[in-house]
Amino acid sequence: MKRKIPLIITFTVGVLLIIAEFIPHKPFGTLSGELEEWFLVISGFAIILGQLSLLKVNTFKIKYKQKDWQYSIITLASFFFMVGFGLLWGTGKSSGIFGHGEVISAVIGIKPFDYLFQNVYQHLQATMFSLLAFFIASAAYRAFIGRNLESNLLLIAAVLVMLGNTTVGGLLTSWLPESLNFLHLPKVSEFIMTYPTTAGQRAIMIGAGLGIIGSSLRIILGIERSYLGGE
Amino acid sequence: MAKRKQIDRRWIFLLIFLGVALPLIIKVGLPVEITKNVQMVYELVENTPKGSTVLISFDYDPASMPELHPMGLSLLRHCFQRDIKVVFTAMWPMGVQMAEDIVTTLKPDFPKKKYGVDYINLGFKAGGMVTIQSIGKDLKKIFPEDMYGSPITEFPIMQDVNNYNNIAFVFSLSAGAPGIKEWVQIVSDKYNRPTSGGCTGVSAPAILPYVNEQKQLTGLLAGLKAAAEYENLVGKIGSATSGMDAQSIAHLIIISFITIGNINYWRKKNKQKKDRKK
Amino acid sequence: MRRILICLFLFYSILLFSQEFIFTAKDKPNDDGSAILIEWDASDYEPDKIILERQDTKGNFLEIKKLSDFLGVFEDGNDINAGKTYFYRLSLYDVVGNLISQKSAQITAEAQWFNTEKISLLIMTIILTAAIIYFIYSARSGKELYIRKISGLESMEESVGRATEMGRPILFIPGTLDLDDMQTIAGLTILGKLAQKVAEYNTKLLVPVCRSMVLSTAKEVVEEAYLKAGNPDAYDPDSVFYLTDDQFGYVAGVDGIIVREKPAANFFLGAFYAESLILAETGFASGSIQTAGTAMPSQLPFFVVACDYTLIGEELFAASAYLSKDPHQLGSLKGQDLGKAIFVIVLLIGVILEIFNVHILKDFLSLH
Amino acid sequence: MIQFFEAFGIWLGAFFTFAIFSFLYKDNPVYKIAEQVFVGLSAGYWFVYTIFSIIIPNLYNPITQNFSENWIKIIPAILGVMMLMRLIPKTSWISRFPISLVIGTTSGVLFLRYLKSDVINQMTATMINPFIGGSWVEIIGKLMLVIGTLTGVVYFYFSKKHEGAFGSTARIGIYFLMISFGAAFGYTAMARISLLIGRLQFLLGDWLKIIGP
Repeated sequence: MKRKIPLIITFTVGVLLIIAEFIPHKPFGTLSGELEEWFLVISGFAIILGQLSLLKVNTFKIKYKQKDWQYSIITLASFFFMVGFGLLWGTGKSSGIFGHGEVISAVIGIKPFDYLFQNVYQHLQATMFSLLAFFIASAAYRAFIGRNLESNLLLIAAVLVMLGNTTVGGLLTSWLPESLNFLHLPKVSEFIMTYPTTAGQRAIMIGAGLGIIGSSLRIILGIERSYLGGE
Repeated sequence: MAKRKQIDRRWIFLLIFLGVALPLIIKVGLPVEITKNVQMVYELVENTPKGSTVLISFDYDPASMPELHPMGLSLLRHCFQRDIKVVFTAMWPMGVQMAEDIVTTLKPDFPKKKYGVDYINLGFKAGGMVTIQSIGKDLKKIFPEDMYGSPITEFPIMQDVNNYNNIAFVFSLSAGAPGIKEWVQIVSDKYNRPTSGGCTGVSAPAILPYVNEQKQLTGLLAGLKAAAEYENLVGKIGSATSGMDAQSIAHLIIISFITIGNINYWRKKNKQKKDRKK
Repeated sequence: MRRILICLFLFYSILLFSQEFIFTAKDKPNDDGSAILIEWDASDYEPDKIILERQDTKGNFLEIKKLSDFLGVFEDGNDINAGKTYFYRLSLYDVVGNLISQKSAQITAEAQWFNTEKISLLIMTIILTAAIIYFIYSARSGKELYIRKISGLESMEESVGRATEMGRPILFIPGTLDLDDMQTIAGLTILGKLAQKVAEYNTKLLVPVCRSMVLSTAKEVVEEAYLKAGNPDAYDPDSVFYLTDDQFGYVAGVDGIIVREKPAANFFLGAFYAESLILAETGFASGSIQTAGTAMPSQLPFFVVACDYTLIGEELFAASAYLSKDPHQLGSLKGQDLGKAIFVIVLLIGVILEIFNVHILKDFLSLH
Repeated sequence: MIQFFEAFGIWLGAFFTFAIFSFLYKDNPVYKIAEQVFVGLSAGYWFVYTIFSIIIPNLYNPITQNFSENWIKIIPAILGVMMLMRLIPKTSWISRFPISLVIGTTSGVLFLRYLKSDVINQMTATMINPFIGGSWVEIIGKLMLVIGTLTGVVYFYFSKKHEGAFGSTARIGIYFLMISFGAAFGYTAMARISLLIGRLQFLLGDWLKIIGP
């Protein structure tokens, strides 16, 4: 019962949605949209679960003075600041429990939640994202070594496209006569991106697409049930 | 599986950091190859007679500023240098501020240019395609007032401007829809007036086909690279050029490290071969 | 008969010469009866204004749209219900505002039971489903099914062994998307197999997740694996934990874990975005053996470049079949392979037809 | 006062920017602080976001404002509560009901979505006549597109050993995959460096005011 009913639910919903795709008639046509909205609400509740797990792990660390427990205080404090500000005075145009907090906004310029969002959260996010500029360089240095045909292709394609993207790349081959224009670096990089790269990406998409289709079907049929966990 | 002896990757990080930061501070101005599409835009402005009026539409928001803002700056600078009058419109709400910002930046260089005489900001109008189409019938009906609420009949610049026939060319700085595509379909295809524009690097593949023999678009500024080229043509190097310099230098650093890595690899391999022969 | 034809001919020539305009209302096909298509052509008149009106329940005609073009199609989807009849009226006005001409039309909105435009999709759905189910059943009846080597998976045993030897943990990341992505589920399935090995060797496992629904599922999966391995007491419920839903916040946290815990092996199996390279490079710097797998075409290059082993695209989904050798899974894989074979054949036929300028197949498949 | 908080905000931003960058050198207490602030703030952000952007507009408002039309929304609310049953070990199995609904929905939707956009549409997009229009460069490109897609798909064929003619075809497929990985890597470099440029423009412009707009 604990396992059968969920499997029946999955089967019914899955089959229903596939059939509904071909039936415009009510209520089938709008079914998937409605169910996806349900998913949104359920995940909204689920997020509480995650937060509780976060709180539990960190209070545990503090309570038992585990390694680096001081940092957990920072985690909890940041969490409560953000949630507190958000719930008390709202964010943007939404009001919180105490309305819009005009008095505070008059002092710091915007709502406290938005202040933290703009001045701390966004910078942290953008900086973390920008680490990629460094890692792309270190990964390229380490991995783009021409050991065999495959790694040579990887290496050459990367270098040609990178050169084509710079102003220098254009200048390097700008002396080429009109008849050899196709060897002009920006043109070469465009060629690689439009044809062989698209082909490779397409093959991956098709394979992965079939993989997803197969997994979906296995789940609907109840063959793949790892998501349900133990008995 | 032994990890080869390698340069500490923190040196790579440091070089990348400097390679990006320094060109932003010290303007290097690496030589830039002018591509055909940018040259076409430049010539469009060059061949526009002095005193004629053009329309520049700001169809983007702050998210696309790094790419499109320098284009707007150089284009307006070019127009002012050539004594071309400019009418600003915006198909995106935030576009109005973008235009204002560009005018404020250029003000110190062109103190003599007067609002209402040499340029005017008509503000934002919703409706996209429909609005663009209606401008072709009667501009003053669509924009009875400028962005500050003054009737546009008051301004000398608007005296002779009624529709696209009185406009030398239309230029759209576009980050999506409504934008350059809509302008092409109406101004170029329907009214047969010269149309040009600038777009982000990401949307370039979709817009480039309009630069064709029918001249649906007279040239196109696509992405940061084109913005840098235009800055070079106008002769005032700005953030696009330094951004592009930073890009080029960072790319070259990465490529040099790849080269070093490969040289090391080959050396080691040759050595191993020799050792084996012994 | 002939008379009727002559009459019709005359009628139509009068229509043509008398500057008639066309106005029709049709039910929109292949929908749930919530839209009407209005077609008009008033180019002979070149009116200044064209107004489309619809009768409301009280019998008054209300304007629903000013039409700006002389001819075209307009879809009225505003408050249209299946089974009801609607009356429309189109009026043409000249510059001064005088009515030049007017026409009306009536139509009943209908809902359809089958969307004919999706026939090609339906055929493909049936073929694929049938193939996969057929092979699953044939595998069940004991037929031996071959699966080629997936080199990305050879690392598993080695990684667990190495971690045990070094006394360091194993890190597993099931991607950064929620449970509504198949890659996450594929990742969790592999996690089940991995956790079983980990339980046998009694090594420490770390599974930080960034979605709470993944959290509860991952917990169940790991717990069950320990149970299956006969070592349920070794299961630590806190080995699976939530960090944050935020993409880069999560990465910041995981990076910290990698640097401090120095896992002997990292597994990144699931859906990844830009964080892929940040994770893989940090992991490399800590000296972990790294296995990655994703079906995100945009992130695969980074995993291929920065990790020791990579499951490319569909290999991620094939992995659980490969590891378990479960006939159901293998059968399904075989069905997918048939899908690929069909794909290759249909594509070849399509290209050949295109070369000979025959577009039937392409048009048929692009219908939906 | 507002000006002070504006300036303070920029300093905060600069501090956390450097805190994250410091990780590139090595793990250190400042990064640890930034990391924990990031985890805590973002978890809090998503919590608040969920309440204001999902629970209130998609559940609370429809039910309280127009119950008769939106009563059906009670079901996801109940399922959501079932999800929370996971907190109590004895009732935790109840959470399988909402999960199974989510997974069922996902499977049905994804099955069709991927069949349509990743299989059939990619197939029709590859059905081209390589020999018409354009220069010989374009013809070669289009041939590569068709051959690359076909051989790439062959590489993903699992139920046959990769040997003989079949193996060589799969090999060609791998070559195309490698080119596409290299090119995509090289192409992305530009976008990633732009991110760093953006960061440095903040540090050098907004914070230090060395460079103008």
